[in-house]
Amino acid sequence: MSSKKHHSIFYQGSIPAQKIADDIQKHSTKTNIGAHSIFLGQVREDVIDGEKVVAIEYTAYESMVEEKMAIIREHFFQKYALSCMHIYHSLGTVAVGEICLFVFTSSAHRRDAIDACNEMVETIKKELPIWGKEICNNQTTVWKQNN
Amino acid sequence: MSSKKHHSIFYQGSIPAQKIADDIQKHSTKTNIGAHSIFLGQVREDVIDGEKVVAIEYTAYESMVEEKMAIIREHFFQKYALSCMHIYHSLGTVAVGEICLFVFTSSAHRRDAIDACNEMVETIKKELPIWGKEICNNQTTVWKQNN
Amino acid sequence: MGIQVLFFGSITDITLVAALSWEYCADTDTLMKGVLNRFPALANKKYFLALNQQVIHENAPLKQGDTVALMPPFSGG
Amino acid sequence: MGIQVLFFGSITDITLVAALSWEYCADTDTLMKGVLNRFPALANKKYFLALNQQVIHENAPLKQGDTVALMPPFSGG
Repeated sequence: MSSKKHHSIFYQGSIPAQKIADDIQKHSTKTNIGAHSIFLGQVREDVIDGEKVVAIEYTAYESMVEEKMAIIREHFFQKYALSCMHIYHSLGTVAVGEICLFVFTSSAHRRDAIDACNEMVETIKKELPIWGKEICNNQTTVWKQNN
Repeated sequence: MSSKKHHSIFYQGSIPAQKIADDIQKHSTKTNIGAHSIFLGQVREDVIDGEKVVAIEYTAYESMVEEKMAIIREHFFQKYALSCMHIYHSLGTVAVGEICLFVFTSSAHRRDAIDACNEMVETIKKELPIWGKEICNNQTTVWKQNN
Repeated sequence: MGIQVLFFGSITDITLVAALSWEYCADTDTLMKGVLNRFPALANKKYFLALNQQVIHENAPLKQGDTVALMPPFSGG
Repeated sequence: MGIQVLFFGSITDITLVAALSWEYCADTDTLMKGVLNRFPALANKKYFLALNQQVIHENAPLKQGDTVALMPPFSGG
Protein backbone atom coordinates (compact mmCIF):
# COMPACT_ATOMS: atom_id res chain seq x y z
CA MET A 1 0.00 0.00 0.00
CA SER A 2 3.03 2.28 0.00
CA SER A 3 2.71 5.41 -2.07
CA LYS A 4 6.43 6.02 -1.78
CA LYS A 5 7.61 3.65 -4.50
CA HIS A 6 7.43 5.79 -7.59
CA HIS A 7 9.55 6.61 -10.60
CA SER A 8 9.39 8.82 -13.66
CA ILE A 9 6.06 8.80 -15.47
CA PHE A 10 7.76 9.56 -18.78
CA TYR A 11 8.02 7.07 -21.58
CA GLN A 12 10.07 7.89 -24.67
CA GLY A 13 7.78 7.69 -27.71
CA SER A 14 4.50 5.76 -27.85
CA ILE A 15 3.46 3.28 -25.17
CA PRO A 16 3.28 -0.24 -26.68
CA ALA A 17 0.19 -2.42 -26.09
CA GLN A 18 2.62 -5.11 -24.99
CA LYS A 19 3.77 -2.97 -22.05
CA ILE A 20 0.13 -2.65 -20.96
CA ALA A 21 -0.29 -6.44 -21.12
CA ASP A 22 2.93 -7.01 -19.18
CA ASP A 23 1.85 -4.55 -16.48
CA ILE A 24 -1.55 -6.22 -16.14
CA GLN A 25 0.09 -9.66 -15.96
CA LYS A 26 2.41 -8.52 -13.15
CA HIS A 27 -0.63 -7.87 -10.94
CA SER A 28 -1.83 -11.48 -10.96
CA THR A 29 0.32 -12.15 -7.90
CA LYS A 30 -1.38 -9.33 -5.96
CA THR A 31 -4.28 -11.43 -4.77
CA ASN A 32 -5.91 -8.65 -2.74
CA ILE A 33 -6.83 -6.90 -6.02
CA GLY A 34 -10.36 -7.29 -7.35
CA ALA A 35 -10.55 -4.46 -9.87
CA HIS A 36 -8.31 -2.67 -12.35
CA SER A 37 -9.24 0.55 -14.11
CA ILE A 38 -7.23 1.66 -17.13
CA PHE A 39 -7.34 4.81 -19.20
CA LEU A 40 -5.45 5.08 -22.47
CA GLY A 41 -5.00 8.25 -24.49
CA GLN A 42 -4.60 7.58 -28.21
CA VAL A 43 -3.41 10.22 -30.69
CA ARG A 44 -6.42 11.13 -32.82
CA GLU A 45 -6.30 12.09 -36.48
CA ASP A 46 -7.78 15.54 -36.05
CA VAL A 47 -8.09 17.84 -39.05
CA ILE A 48 -6.72 21.38 -38.59
CA ASP A 49 -7.40 23.89 -41.37
CA GLY A 50 -7.91 21.02 -43.78
CA GLU A 51 -4.66 19.29 -42.81
CA LYS A 52 -4.61 15.92 -41.07
CA VAL A 53 -2.69 15.52 -37.84
CA VAL A 54 -0.07 12.78 -38.24
CA ALA A 55 1.57 12.90 -34.80
CA ILE A 56 1.85 14.77 -31.52
CA GLU A 57 5.20 15.80 -30.13
CA TYR A 58 5.23 15.99 -26.33
CA THR A 59 7.58 18.07 -24.20
CA ALA A 60 7.46 18.65 -20.44
CA TYR A 61 9.00 20.48 -17.55
CA GLU A 62 10.18 17.09 -16.38
CA SER A 63 11.58 17.86 -12.95
CA MET A 64 8.45 19.84 -12.03
CA VAL A 65 6.23 16.97 -13.23
CA GLU A 66 8.13 14.55 -11.00
CA GLU A 67 7.78 16.83 -8.01
CA LYS A 68 4.07 17.40 -8.59
CA MET A 69 3.39 13.72 -9.23
CA ALA A 70 4.96 12.73 -5.91
CA ILE A 71 2.51 15.03 -4.12
CA ILE A 72 -0.43 13.92 -6.28
CA ARG A 73 0.36 10.23 -5.65
CA GLU A 74 0.46 10.84 -1.91
CA HIS A 75 -2.93 12.55 -2.08
CA PHE A 76 -4.48 9.77 -4.16
CA PHE A 77 -3.27 7.01 -1.85
CA GLN A 78 -4.79 8.91 1.07
CA LYS A 79 -8.08 9.54 -0.71
CA TYR A 80 -8.59 6.10 -2.32
CA ALA A 81 -7.99 2.55 -1.06
CA LEU A 82 -5.61 1.68 -3.88
CA SER A 83 -3.41 -1.40 -4.13
CA CYS A 84 -1.34 0.27 -6.85
CA MET A 85 -1.31 3.11 -9.32
CA HIS A 86 0.90 3.31 -12.41
CA ILE A 87 1.07 6.28 -14.76
CA TYR A 88 2.96 6.68 -18.02
CA HIS A 89 2.99 9.68 -20.33
CA SER A 90 4.87 9.81 -23.62
CA LEU A 91 7.61 12.29 -24.38
CA GLY A 92 8.71 12.97 -27.96
CA THR A 93 6.77 11.97 -31.05
CA VAL A 94 3.68 9.75 -30.93
CA ALA A 95 2.00 8.94 -34.26
CA VAL A 96 -1.75 8.89 -34.90
CA GLY A 97 -3.29 5.66 -33.54
CA GLU A 98 -0.55 5.18 -30.95
CA ILE A 99 -0.92 5.39 -27.15
CA CYS A 100 0.45 8.50 -25.39
CA LEU A 101 -1.07 8.12 -21.89
CA PHE A 102 -1.55 5.04 -19.70
CA VAL A 103 -3.21 5.36 -16.29
CA PHE A 104 -3.60 2.10 -14.37
CA THR A 105 -5.21 1.87 -10.91
CA SER A 106 -6.00 -1.25 -8.88
CA SER A 107 -8.02 -1.86 -5.72
CA ALA A 108 -9.89 -4.54 -3.79
CA HIS A 109 -13.30 -3.13 -4.75
CA ARG A 110 -14.10 -1.42 -8.02
CA ARG A 111 -15.11 2.08 -6.90
CA ASP A 112 -11.64 3.05 -5.65
CA ALA A 113 -9.86 1.97 -8.85
CA ILE A 114 -12.48 3.55 -11.11
CA ASP A 115 -12.79 6.86 -9.26
CA ALA A 116 -9.02 7.23 -8.83
CA CYS A 117 -8.40 6.51 -12.52
CA ASN A 118 -10.98 9.08 -13.63
CA GLU A 119 -9.68 11.75 -11.28
CA MET A 120 -6.07 11.04 -12.27
CA VAL A 121 -6.79 11.58 -15.97
CA GLU A 122 -8.30 14.99 -15.19
CA THR A 123 -5.41 15.81 -12.85
CA ILE A 124 -2.77 14.95 -15.46
CA LYS A 125 -4.42 17.17 -18.06
CA LYS A 126 -4.95 20.06 -15.67
CA GLU A 127 -1.99 20.00 -13.29
CA LEU A 128 1.07 18.62 -15.07
CA PRO A 129 3.37 20.91 -17.08
CA ILE A 130 3.28 18.89 -20.30
CA TRP A 131 2.69 20.27 -23.77
CA GLY A 132 1.61 18.60 -26.98
CA LYS A 133 2.32 19.96 -30.44
CA GLU A 134 0.21 18.53 -33.24
CA ILE A 135 2.18 17.88 -36.40
CA CYS A 136 0.16 18.02 -39.61
CA ASN A 137 0.57 16.21 -42.87
CA ASN A 138 2.02 19.33 -44.56
CA GLN A 139 4.57 19.78 -41.74
CA THR A 140 2.73 22.69 -40.13
CA THR A 141 2.43 22.44 -36.35
CA VAL A 142 -0.25 23.54 -33.91
CA TRP A 143 0.14 23.62 -30.14
CA LYS A 144 -2.55 21.48 -28.57
CA GLN A 145 -5.09 22.96 -26.21
CA ASN A 146 -6.77 20.92 -23.52
CA ASN A 147 -10.47 21.54 -23.01
CA MET B 1 -20.36 3.36 -35.31
CA SER B 2 -22.63 0.35 -35.81
CA SER B 3 -23.91 -1.22 -32.65
CA LYS B 4 -25.10 -4.24 -34.64
CA LYS B 5 -21.79 -6.07 -34.87
CA HIS B 6 -21.70 -8.10 -31.71
CA HIS B 7 -20.97 -11.61 -30.64
CA SER B 8 -21.00 -13.67 -27.46
CA ILE B 9 -19.46 -11.95 -24.43
CA PHE B 10 -18.44 -15.28 -22.94
CA TYR B 11 -14.87 -16.42 -22.69
CA GLN B 12 -14.05 -19.93 -21.52
CA GLY B 13 -11.83 -19.66 -18.43
CA SER B 14 -9.73 -16.63 -17.52
CA ILE B 15 -9.10 -13.74 -19.92
CA PRO B 16 -5.36 -13.58 -20.78
CA ALA B 17 -3.50 -10.25 -20.54
CA GLN B 18 -2.30 -10.99 -24.08
CA LYS B 19 -5.87 -10.85 -25.39
CA ILE B 20 -6.22 -7.40 -23.83
CA ALA B 21 -3.00 -6.23 -25.52
CA ASP B 22 -4.13 -7.65 -28.86
CA ASP B 23 -7.50 -5.92 -28.59
CA ILE B 24 -5.85 -2.58 -27.76
CA GLN B 25 -3.42 -3.00 -30.67
CA LYS B 26 -6.28 -3.62 -33.12
CA HIS B 27 -7.62 -0.14 -32.40
CA SER B 28 -4.52 1.68 -33.64
CA THR B 29 -6.04 1.75 -37.13
CA LYS B 30 -9.17 3.50 -35.84
CA THR B 31 -7.75 6.99 -36.06
CA ASN B 32 -10.93 8.73 -34.88
CA ILE B 33 -10.34 7.30 -31.39
CA GLY B 34 -8.75 9.52 -28.76
CA ALA B 35 -9.57 7.65 -25.56
CA HIS B 36 -9.94 4.08 -24.33
CA SER B 37 -11.40 3.11 -20.99
CA ILE B 38 -10.86 -0.40 -19.67
CA PHE B 39 -12.20 -2.17 -16.62
CA LEU B 40 -10.82 -5.53 -15.52
CA GLY B 41 -12.29 -7.73 -12.84
CA GLN B 42 -9.69 -9.90 -11.11
CA VAL B 43 -10.57 -12.82 -8.84
CA ARG B 44 -9.67 -11.76 -5.32
CA GLU B 45 -8.36 -14.04 -2.59
CA ASP B 46 -11.19 -13.44 -0.15
CA VAL B 47 -11.28 -15.35 3.11
CA ILE B 48 -14.60 -17.06 3.95
CA ASP B 49 -14.94 -18.59 7.42
CA GLY B 50 -11.18 -18.80 7.66
CA GLU B 51 -10.80 -20.50 4.27
CA LYS B 52 -9.08 -18.80 1.35
CA VAL B 53 -10.88 -18.52 -1.96
CA VAL B 54 -8.80 -20.19 -4.69
CA ALA B 55 -11.10 -19.70 -7.68
CA ILE B 56 -14.53 -18.61 -8.86
CA GLU B 57 -16.64 -20.80 -11.09
CA TYR B 58 -18.96 -18.84 -13.36
CA THR B 59 -22.20 -20.06 -14.90
CA ALA B 60 -24.79 -18.10 -16.85
CA TYR B 61 -28.14 -18.23 -18.55
CA GLU B 62 -26.23 -17.75 -21.78
CA SER B 63 -29.02 -17.20 -24.28
CA MET B 64 -30.71 -14.67 -22.00
CA VAL B 65 -27.39 -12.83 -21.53
CA GLU B 66 -26.97 -12.59 -25.31
CA GLU B 67 -30.48 -11.23 -25.73
CA LYS B 68 -30.08 -8.68 -22.94
CA MET B 69 -26.64 -7.61 -24.12
CA ALA B 70 -27.95 -6.85 -27.61
CA ILE B 71 -30.48 -4.45 -26.09
CA ILE B 72 -27.94 -2.97 -23.67
CA ARG B 73 -25.43 -2.40 -26.50
CA GLU B 74 -28.07 -0.61 -28.56
CA HIS B 75 -28.87 1.61 -25.59
CA PHE B 76 -25.20 2.43 -24.89
CA PHE B 77 -24.48 3.36 -28.51
CA GLN B 78 -27.47 5.70 -28.43
CA LYS B 79 -26.48 7.24 -25.11
CA TYR B 80 -22.72 7.62 -25.67
CA ALA B 81 -20.66 8.67 -28.70
CA LEU B 82 -18.67 5.43 -28.80
CA SER B 83 -16.35 4.25 -31.54
CA CYS B 84 -16.44 0.72 -30.15
CA MET B 85 -17.34 -1.33 -27.12
CA HIS B 86 -16.05 -4.82 -26.35
CA ILE B 87 -17.12 -6.93 -23.39
CA TYR B 88 -15.86 -10.31 -22.23
CA HIS B 89 -16.97 -12.30 -19.19
CA SER B 90 -15.47 -15.61 -18.16
CA LEU B 91 -17.42 -18.83 -17.92
CA GLY B 92 -16.10 -21.80 -15.97
CA THR B 93 -13.24 -21.66 -13.49
CA VAL B 94 -11.06 -18.57 -12.99
CA ALA B 95 -8.26 -18.81 -10.41
CA VAL B 96 -7.32 -16.12 -7.90
CA GLY B 97 -5.27 -13.39 -9.61
CA GLU B 98 -6.76 -14.08 -13.03
CA ILE B 99 -9.04 -11.78 -15.05
CA CYS B 100 -12.76 -12.67 -15.25
CA LEU B 101 -14.24 -9.48 -16.75
CA PHE B 102 -12.93 -7.18 -19.50
CA VAL B 103 -14.90 -4.08 -20.48
CA PHE B 104 -13.32 -1.95 -23.21
CA THR B 105 -14.86 1.27 -24.56
CA SER B 106 -13.39 3.74 -27.05
CA SER B 107 -14.42 7.22 -28.16
CA ALA B 108 -13.09 10.41 -29.74
CA HIS B 109 -13.20 12.31 -26.44
CA ARG B 110 -12.59 10.80 -23.04
CA ARG B 111 -15.93 11.38 -21.28
CA ASP B 112 -17.91 9.02 -23.50
CA ALA B 113 -15.46 6.11 -23.13
CA ILE B 114 -15.07 6.63 -19.37
CA ASP B 115 -18.76 7.09 -18.57
CA ALA B 116 -19.84 4.18 -20.78
CA CYS B 117 -17.23 1.87 -19.24
CA ASN B 118 -18.31 2.74 -15.70
CA GLU B 119 -22.01 2.32 -16.45
CA MET B 120 -21.38 -0.95 -18.29
CA VAL B 121 -19.60 -2.50 -15.29
CA GLU B 122 -22.59 -1.67 -13.08
CA THR B 123 -25.01 -2.94 -15.73
CA ILE B 124 -23.18 -6.26 -16.09
CA LYS B 125 -23.26 -6.86 -12.34
CA LYS B 126 -26.88 -5.85 -11.96
CA GLU B 127 -28.62 -6.93 -15.15
CA LEU B 128 -26.94 -10.02 -16.55
CA PRO B 129 -27.96 -13.51 -15.38
CA ILE B 130 -24.49 -14.70 -14.44
CA TRP B 131 -23.53 -16.43 -11.20
CA GLY B 132 -20.19 -16.88 -9.49
CA LYS B 133 -19.40 -19.64 -7.02
CA GLU B 134 -16.36 -19.09 -4.85
CA ILE B 135 -14.30 -22.23 -4.38
CA CYS B 136 -12.29 -22.36 -1.16
CA ASN B 137 -9.02 -24.02 -0.34
CA ASN B 138 -10.79 -26.83 1.56
CA GLN B 139 -13.12 -27.48 -1.42
CA THR B 140 -16.15 -25.82 0.22
CA THR B 141 -18.06 -23.50 -2.08
CA VAL B 142 -19.96 -20.27 -1.47
CA TRP B 143 -22.25 -18.59 -3.98
CA LYS B 144 -21.02 -15.06 -4.57
CA GLN B 145 -23.19 -12.09 -3.78
CA ASN B 146 -22.84 -8.77 -5.58
CA ASN B 147 -23.10 -5.67 -3.47
CA MET C 1 -43.93 -30.27 -25.37
CA GLY C 2 -44.92 -29.00 -21.96
CA ILE C 3 -42.83 -26.39 -20.15
CA GLN C 4 -39.06 -26.29 -19.94
CA VAL C 5 -37.93 -25.30 -16.41
CA LEU C 6 -34.36 -24.04 -15.91
CA PHE C 7 -32.45 -23.69 -12.63
CA PHE C 8 -29.43 -21.47 -12.05
CA GLY C 9 -26.83 -20.60 -9.44
CA SER C 10 -27.59 -21.61 -5.87
CA ILE C 11 -31.00 -22.93 -6.94
CA THR C 12 -29.22 -25.93 -8.45
CA ASP C 13 -27.86 -26.83 -5.00
CA ILE C 14 -31.46 -27.76 -4.21
CA THR C 15 -32.72 -29.13 -7.54
CA LEU C 16 -29.43 -30.91 -8.38
CA VAL C 17 -30.40 -30.60 -12.04
CA ALA C 18 -30.09 -27.61 -14.37
CA ALA C 19 -33.29 -28.28 -16.34
CA LEU C 20 -36.52 -30.26 -16.16
CA SER C 21 -39.33 -30.90 -18.65
CA TRP C 22 -42.54 -30.10 -16.85
CA GLU C 23 -46.04 -31.04 -17.88
CA TYR C 24 -47.99 -28.16 -19.33
CA CYS C 25 -49.83 -25.91 -16.90
CA ALA C 26 -51.87 -22.77 -17.46
CA ASP C 27 -49.72 -20.13 -15.77
CA THR C 28 -46.52 -19.53 -13.82
CA ASP C 29 -48.28 -19.54 -10.42
CA THR C 30 -49.57 -23.04 -11.09
CA LEU C 31 -46.17 -24.12 -12.37
CA MET C 32 -44.35 -22.76 -9.32
CA LYS C 33 -46.81 -24.47 -6.98
CA GLY C 34 -45.80 -27.78 -8.57
CA VAL C 35 -42.09 -26.94 -8.56
CA LEU C 36 -42.18 -25.92 -4.87
CA ASN C 37 -44.06 -29.11 -4.10
CA ARG C 38 -41.27 -31.11 -5.67
CA PHE C 39 -38.45 -29.00 -4.14
CA PRO C 40 -39.80 -27.68 -0.80
CA ALA C 41 -36.39 -26.17 0.12
CA LEU C 42 -36.93 -23.55 -2.62
CA ALA C 43 -39.46 -21.86 -0.32
CA ASN C 44 -36.55 -20.42 1.67
CA LYS C 45 -34.66 -19.20 -1.40
CA LYS C 46 -34.68 -15.79 -2.97
CA TYR C 47 -35.09 -15.97 -6.75
CA PHE C 48 -37.00 -14.44 -9.60
CA LEU C 49 -38.55 -15.86 -12.71
CA ALA C 50 -37.88 -15.35 -16.38
CA LEU C 51 -40.44 -16.44 -18.94
CA ASN C 52 -38.80 -16.98 -22.32
CA GLN C 53 -35.82 -14.89 -21.15
CA GLN C 54 -37.93 -11.97 -19.93
CA VAL C 55 -38.05 -11.33 -16.20
CA ILE C 56 -41.63 -11.43 -14.88
CA HIS C 57 -42.90 -10.09 -11.56
CA GLU C 58 -46.50 -11.33 -11.68
CA ASN C 59 -48.40 -14.43 -12.65
CA ALA C 60 -48.16 -14.97 -16.42
CA PRO C 61 -50.08 -17.35 -18.73
CA LEU C 62 -48.04 -20.17 -20.25
CA LYS C 63 -48.23 -21.84 -23.65
CA GLN C 64 -46.81 -25.15 -24.82
CA GLY C 65 -43.03 -24.97 -25.29
CA ASP C 66 -42.45 -21.98 -23.00
CA THR C 67 -39.29 -21.78 -20.92
CA VAL C 68 -39.38 -20.67 -17.29
CA ALA C 69 -36.11 -19.99 -15.45
CA LEU C 70 -35.58 -19.71 -11.68
CA MET C 71 -32.77 -17.21 -11.14
CA PRO C 72 -31.23 -16.26 -7.79
CA PRO C 73 -29.73 -12.74 -7.52
CA PHE C 74 -27.03 -12.21 -10.16
CA SER C 75 -23.39 -12.27 -9.16
CA GLY C 76 -21.40 -11.83 -12.36
CA GLY C 77 -18.42 -9.57 -12.80
CA MET D 1 24.89 32.45 -10.83
CA GLY D 2 22.03 34.79 -11.68
CA ILE D 3 18.60 33.46 -12.59
CA GLN D 4 17.86 30.48 -14.83
CA VAL D 5 14.88 31.24 -17.12
CA LEU D 6 13.08 28.31 -18.79
CA PHE D 7 10.64 28.46 -21.71
CA PHE D 8 8.11 25.79 -22.60
CA GLY D 9 5.54 24.89 -25.23
CA SER D 10 4.41 27.65 -27.56
CA ILE D 11 6.57 30.16 -25.66
CA THR D 12 9.62 28.62 -27.36
CA ASP D 13 8.16 29.58 -30.75
CA ILE D 14 8.98 33.15 -29.69
CA THR D 15 12.17 32.71 -27.66
CA LEU D 16 13.62 30.02 -29.97
CA VAL D 17 15.61 28.76 -26.98
CA ALA D 18 14.49 26.53 -24.10
CA ALA D 19 16.60 28.24 -21.41
CA LEU D 20 18.56 31.42 -20.74
CA SER D 21 20.89 32.49 -17.95
CA TRP D 22 19.67 35.88 -16.81
CA GLU D 23 21.52 38.39 -14.69
CA TYR D 24 20.32 38.50 -11.12
CA CYS D 25 17.37 40.75 -10.36
CA ALA D 26 15.43 41.33 -7.17
CA ASP D 27 12.03 39.88 -8.00
CA THR D 28 9.97 38.20 -10.72
CA ASP D 29 8.28 41.45 -11.82
CA THR D 30 11.70 42.97 -12.57
CA LEU D 31 12.82 39.78 -14.28
CA MET D 32 9.71 39.63 -16.48
CA LYS D 33 10.08 43.29 -17.47
CA GLY D 34 13.52 42.40 -18.83
CA VAL D 35 12.32 39.20 -20.50
CA LEU D 36 9.41 41.03 -22.19
CA ASN D 37 11.80 43.74 -23.31
CA ARG D 38 13.90 41.09 -25.01
CA PHE D 39 10.94 39.14 -26.42
CA PRO D 40 8.16 41.71 -27.03
CA ALA D 41 5.91 39.09 -28.71
CA LEU D 42 5.46 37.44 -25.30
CA ALA D 43 3.14 40.31 -24.37
CA ASN D 44 0.41 38.66 -26.47
CA LYS D 45 0.90 35.19 -25.00
CA LYS D 46 -0.96 33.55 -22.18
CA TYR D 47 1.42 31.91 -19.71
CA PHE D 48 2.10 31.55 -16.03
CA LEU D 49 5.24 31.48 -13.98
CA ALA D 50 6.82 28.82 -11.81
CA LEU D 51 9.53 29.80 -9.35
CA ASN D 52 11.66 26.79 -8.48
CA GLN D 53 8.89 24.51 -9.79
CA GLN D 54 6.11 26.17 -7.76
CA VAL D 55 3.48 28.12 -9.66
CA ILE D 56 3.32 31.75 -8.48
CA HIS D 57 0.53 34.23 -9.09
CA GLU D 58 2.12 37.37 -7.64
CA ASN D 59 5.45 39.11 -7.63
CA ALA D 60 8.01 37.05 -5.70
CA PRO D 61 11.52 37.89 -4.47
CA LEU D 62 14.39 36.12 -6.21
CA LYS D 63 17.70 34.86 -4.90
CA GLN D 64 20.83 33.86 -6.78
CA GLY D 65 20.40 30.51 -8.54
CA ASP D 66 16.62 30.57 -8.66
CA THR D 67 14.81 29.07 -11.66
CA VAL D 68 11.84 30.81 -13.25
CA ALA D 69 9.79 29.01 -15.89
CA LEU D 70 7.34 30.54 -18.38
CA MET D 71 4.63 27.97 -18.97
CA PRO D 72 1.71 28.29 -21.41
CA PRO D 73 -1.50 26.40 -20.52
CA PHE D 74 -0.80 22.68 -20.15
CA SER D 75 -1.86 20.28 -22.88
CA GLY D 76 -0.66 16.85 -21.80
CA GLY D 77 -2.67 13.66 -22.00
